[in-house]
Amino acid sequence: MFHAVSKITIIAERLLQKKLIAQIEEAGAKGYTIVDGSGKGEHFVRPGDRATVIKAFSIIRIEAILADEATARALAEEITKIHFKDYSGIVYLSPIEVVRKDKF
Amino acid sequence: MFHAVSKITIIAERLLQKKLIAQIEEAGAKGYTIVDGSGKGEHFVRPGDRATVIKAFSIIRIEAILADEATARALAEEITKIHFKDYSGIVYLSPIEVVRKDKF
Amino acid sequence: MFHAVSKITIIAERLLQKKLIAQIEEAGAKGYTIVDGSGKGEHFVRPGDRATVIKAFSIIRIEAILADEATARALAEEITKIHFKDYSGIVYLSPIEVVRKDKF
Amino acid sequence: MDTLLDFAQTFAIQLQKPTLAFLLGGMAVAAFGSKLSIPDSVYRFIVFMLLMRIGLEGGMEIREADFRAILLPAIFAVVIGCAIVLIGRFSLASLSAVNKTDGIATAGLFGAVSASTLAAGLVVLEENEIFFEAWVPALYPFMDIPALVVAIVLAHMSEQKTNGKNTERPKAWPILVDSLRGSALSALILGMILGLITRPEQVFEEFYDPTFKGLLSILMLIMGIEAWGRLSELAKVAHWFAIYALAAPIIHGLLGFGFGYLAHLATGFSPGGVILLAIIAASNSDISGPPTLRAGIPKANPSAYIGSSTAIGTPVAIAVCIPLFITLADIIFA
Amino acid sequence: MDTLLDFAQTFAIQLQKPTLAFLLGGMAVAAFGSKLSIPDSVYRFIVFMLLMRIGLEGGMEIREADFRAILLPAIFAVVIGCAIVLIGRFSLASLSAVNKTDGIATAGLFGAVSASTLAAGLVVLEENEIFFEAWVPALYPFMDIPALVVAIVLAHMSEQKTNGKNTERPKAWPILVDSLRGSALSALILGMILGLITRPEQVFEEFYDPTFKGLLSILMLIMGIEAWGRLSELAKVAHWFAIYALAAPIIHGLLGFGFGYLAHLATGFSPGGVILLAIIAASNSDISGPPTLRAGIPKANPSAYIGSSTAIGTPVAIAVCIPLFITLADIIFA
Amino acid sequence: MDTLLDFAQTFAIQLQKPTLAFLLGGMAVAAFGSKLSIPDSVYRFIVFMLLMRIGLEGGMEIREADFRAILLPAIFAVVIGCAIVLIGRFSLASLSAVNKTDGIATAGLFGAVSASTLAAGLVVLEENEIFFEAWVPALYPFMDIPALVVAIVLAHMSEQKTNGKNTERPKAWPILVDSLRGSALSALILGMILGLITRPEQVFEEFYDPTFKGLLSILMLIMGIEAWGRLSELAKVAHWFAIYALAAPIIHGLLGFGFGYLAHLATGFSPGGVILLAIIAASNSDISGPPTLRAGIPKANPSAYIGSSTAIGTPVAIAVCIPLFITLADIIFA
Ligand SMILES: Nc1ncnc2c1ncn2[C@@H]1O[C@H](COP(=O)(O)O)[C@@H](O)[C@H]1O
Ligand SMILES: Nc1ncnc2c1ncn2[C@@H]1O[C@H](COP(=O)(O)O)[C@@H](O)[C@H]1O
Ligand SMILES: Nc1ncnc2c1ncn2[C@@H]1O[C@H](COP(=O)(O)O)[C@@H](O)[C@H]1O
Ligand code: NA
Ligand code: NA
Ligand code: NA
Repeated sequence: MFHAVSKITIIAERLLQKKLIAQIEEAGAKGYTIVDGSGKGEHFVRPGDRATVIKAFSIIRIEAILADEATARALAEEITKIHFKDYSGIVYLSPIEVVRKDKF
Repeated sequence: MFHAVSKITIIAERLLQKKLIAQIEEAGAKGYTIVDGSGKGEHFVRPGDRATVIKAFSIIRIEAILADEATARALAEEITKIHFKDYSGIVYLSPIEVVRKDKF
Repeated sequence: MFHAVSKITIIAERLLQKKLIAQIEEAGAKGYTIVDGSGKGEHFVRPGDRATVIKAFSIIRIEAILADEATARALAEEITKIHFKDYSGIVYLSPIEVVRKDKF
Repeated sequence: MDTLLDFAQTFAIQLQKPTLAFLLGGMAVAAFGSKLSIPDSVYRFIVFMLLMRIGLEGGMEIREADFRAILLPAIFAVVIGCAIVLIGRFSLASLSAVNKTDGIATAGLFGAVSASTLAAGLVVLEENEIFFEAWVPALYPFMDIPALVVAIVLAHMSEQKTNGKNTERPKAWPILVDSLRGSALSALILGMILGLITRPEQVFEEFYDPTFKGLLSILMLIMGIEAWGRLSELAKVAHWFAIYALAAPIIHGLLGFGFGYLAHLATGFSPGGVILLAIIAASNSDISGPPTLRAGIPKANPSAYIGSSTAIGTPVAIAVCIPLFITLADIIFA
Repeated sequence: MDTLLDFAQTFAIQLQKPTLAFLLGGMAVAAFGSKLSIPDSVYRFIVFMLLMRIGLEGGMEIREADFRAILLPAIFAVVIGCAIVLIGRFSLASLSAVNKTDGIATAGLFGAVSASTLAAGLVVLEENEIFFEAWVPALYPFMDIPALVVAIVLAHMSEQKTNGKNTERPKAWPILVDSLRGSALSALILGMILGLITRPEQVFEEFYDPTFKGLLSILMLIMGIEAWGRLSELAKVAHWFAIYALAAPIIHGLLGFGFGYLAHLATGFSPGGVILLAIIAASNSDISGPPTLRAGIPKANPSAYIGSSTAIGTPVAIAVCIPLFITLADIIFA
Repeated sequence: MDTLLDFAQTFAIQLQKPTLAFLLGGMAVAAFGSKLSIPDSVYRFIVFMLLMRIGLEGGMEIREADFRAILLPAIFAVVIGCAIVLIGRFSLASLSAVNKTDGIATAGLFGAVSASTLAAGLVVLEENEIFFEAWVPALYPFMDIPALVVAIVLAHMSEQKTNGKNTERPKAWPILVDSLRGSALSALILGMILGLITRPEQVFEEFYDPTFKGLLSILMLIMGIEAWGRLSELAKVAHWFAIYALAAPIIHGLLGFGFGYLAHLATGFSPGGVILLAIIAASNSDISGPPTLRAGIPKANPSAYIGSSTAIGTPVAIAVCIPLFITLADIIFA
């Protein structure tokens, strides 16, 4: 049996990691996964594994699965509003299916 | 021409990597991609790039594209049943589209 | 308010990074995110963090969000045609939703 | 009284030595909330360098060793490893407030051996110019592997009893092979073999040996940072784990000291060897043990055993046990 | 005229020294489009090693230091840090072509201190056998933190004025704590404390000291590669940033030299100390400053301040200022 | 017969030396299924350190070199590089069981040069106190780049013929630039330039030189682990690749030895130089060659050429060829 749930993905500066995680947990997510990355957007190019001199500017990609779609949407809007005027970053939602709905 | 196929994503302890890959290949996937990560779930926080002392506990994120949706669903259920009672981990399916269906 | 947009994900040899990014930017994407990975496909196994001796062969995973679905489809087909006959790699499209459409 | 003074003095001197100072420095830095961290790849490389160095030296000196002299301490190491797990099984793991499986896994980790504690012990002995047989570090696997095997078997038996189901019993052989394949033991044993059958003297003296203390100081810093970071983990499980983690290294170390003393009487095992055996017994595995236990006892909560070991067990083994056993040897072998 | 010749000669000699040569080599290699790069984890480890080494030495020698002698230079360091930011605020940041917030952030970075420039300065002084008080590197935080605090407060005030809105004023204390928690200052201060209260002499002499110059040469290579890579970044912002980045290190360095000279007259601060204070003043933060500014002045464009500092400021501080102030000291203290 | 005995003896001695011992140790460890691994960033840093060290020394000694003496060996290096690829084209690549493109790419890799084999050769020569001109390592690019260029051009010509289509012919210049931009050649050449025009003597003697052998021992371990890991890759392609990989290093090395001997007769090229030229010829590229070939001959299967080179070619070059050519030189120059 599969259940349709929402996945929120946040790509942002490492600097914001603590705050983003706090927001994700507050919204009720039971977990999250982070991978390191590099990238380019409006702001500036972020080198990857090369010695970066300024690590805090590198990009992280956080994904969190939320059982409730409305919560996910509210979280995405909140994060956009609070952080992404000043800091680099994007948020998006993906529809996914999971086996154990109660896990999320 | 695009074809709708299924992507299965597994987030689990590195410890399970070998077994998970064997299952993925047995299910008929022609490939998979792994990225390293860190995260938090029910069990415990897994630090990322910081010296972790216990590397085997860190998180990997495996994704595999399967041409056949039913196979993907069966694989997701099997992996959940076999591993995720005892070990940390989650599985989810995403709908995606690919160009070359015969490649998957 | 959420907007449905397209996400293109490319998994390919690091060797192709420069060319792929140029194509993505030319197609009009305003950004992209890269993470390092390892994997297996038709060609050969690519070790991850272990000393690989041949780094250029390792896998990268590029994702780029495009506001316009048709552009994303065209880009996916172009990349497949140009690169993935000779080089390793796959492309897929995912449907996602974003908050700020004008950002992409 | 004098003993206590002696210990206080030895302890004060050790505090000034880089080994302990960097360990405490790491804890302080983490407690202050500092972002200071050593990259994971550097950490793994340092562990390799230390174990290769210990292995090479052991291998080179083992060439002239009298194998009969090794036999008794090796048997004792096996006995100590098993005994520690059994003690844990019938103390910590039998408390009603403690999940039995978690308790057994923790006992397994405390029976197993820590490469970093061993390295720290070697440096402190050298600094104090205490002689020991160069093959003593080779006792590591003799205590480490049996402890892990016993813990996994005991955990399985206890689960059998609870569930009533009759699942396949874990076999010792695959656990042993898995342990030997771990990066820590592999490096140590490869070093020993290379030291034994090749002539690495020059590269040892020019590269592996001179960097030993420096790299150890960084490892101690990492262990300190990690210890502090894991304290919060430990807070999530029963207090008994913390109490066990405080007492166990000292008790296990005394057990090791006792057996070492027997070997001293029987075959002239050196006082330095006795201290080192006690340190090995006091230590708890931080690198290779956890993944083996995770695979072998999947139902055990890693927060319990890793928290106990990394946050408390290892700091106690390094900071308390090393000076303690040196003082003890001073008194007994005086 | 003679002075110019002197400088040209000192500069030519420095060019031949590894410090400068590796910096320029890194720039050349990057300009050629080479894929040569040093892994990020190695870079972070090297920075740790250098700062730990500087801290340990400072700590060990501070034991015998006369604390009254430190007081005046420390106060001067604070004054210089604040003054540099104010100068930037009323020069660069008040130009109409320059975004005021970007200008203030850049001034903050140039008021702050660079660990790599400091390390390079120490090695060059040593190579030239110029004596300096071992506690001079400890002036680092005294200049670094005030500069960052002042920049963040000024940026906030300027935004207040523009927006009319009355948002909460940034407090100095959290910025200070955040700075001290950064990996660079943490390593330096931990090193100093360990050097002061423990006995790390042996590990210092066997490990941290002998690798210092070699690791610095690699750091210089990295800084060179990075400088070239960031030039394109700088091209995206107003030319004034490039001009500021060229001139500021020299002007700030002279300011530092002036205050150092006052301390020399007042309390006998050594000529080497004066040079080092000038180098610290000339330097601009490359490791800890940027994240603090990013958090404190989010509206400022990192391309502006990181480009200015990494692509031009640091190469000028190392390649021009270090030989310049040595020549100047030669003349003044002759 | 005597020769064989000689070789057996040299080989036995080399086996005891860390270079070979760590290589075989790495293979053994991997064969045992051990999880021991050296982090990728450490590996890349070690390669940088070795090539920088080789480059610096070459550069420093080249200052006094007689450029006419270099000319002939350099020309010979170019000739050998091209000849090896042509030999491969008309042997391996013309077998019907072998995909022609894969065969040409493999020949290209065997014509190109391995930094690790070169470093191993240097250490073994030093250990045996065999003199060689310090500029010999500088022959590396002279053999490496032509081999890659010829392979890419030949592969293109062969594909042209098969497809009938007339696509653009690859140009030598971009391949050359791309090769020089690779991290290995960049480090070597940067080192040579720094050695030639600056004064890195101190940092060389205190840092780059003393760590050389130790870092090489770790690199050998990595190459051994990697060799074993790639064997399975090789099993997927025609057996001929394995046979070629076994024989080619020896044949190419003898070719190199022959040309070196000519240079010895013509311009007094030293016996050590002859051995080193033979080792360079015997070596097959493991770092910079593969990506260049991957980009230049995309239709070739990397499993074929990387498998051949890493799994068999490099171990044979290091373990068999180095002692073989030393023995040969002993006999010929006796
Ligand atoms: N269109 C996009 N597709 C994928 N990732 C993006 C996109 N735009 C921005 N990003 C990521 O988000 C980070 C910050 O973006 P920005 O705020 O635009 O500078 C970039 O470094 C990228 O990693
Ligand atoms: N809701 C979630 N969203 C994203 N990742 C999750 C979530 N829950 C768990 N994970 C990931 O799966 C790993 C194991 O989870 P767990 O089994 O809950 O400990 C965690 O470390 C996370 O990386
Ligand atoms: N079915 C698949 N699912 C996920 N990733 C794949 C799949 N097939 C290939 N890949 C990734 O794409 C890379 C190149 O694939 P290939 O071109 O098939 O060798 C592999 O190394 C994998 O990382
Ligand atoms: Na133990
Ligand atoms: Na400054
Ligand atoms: Na060759």
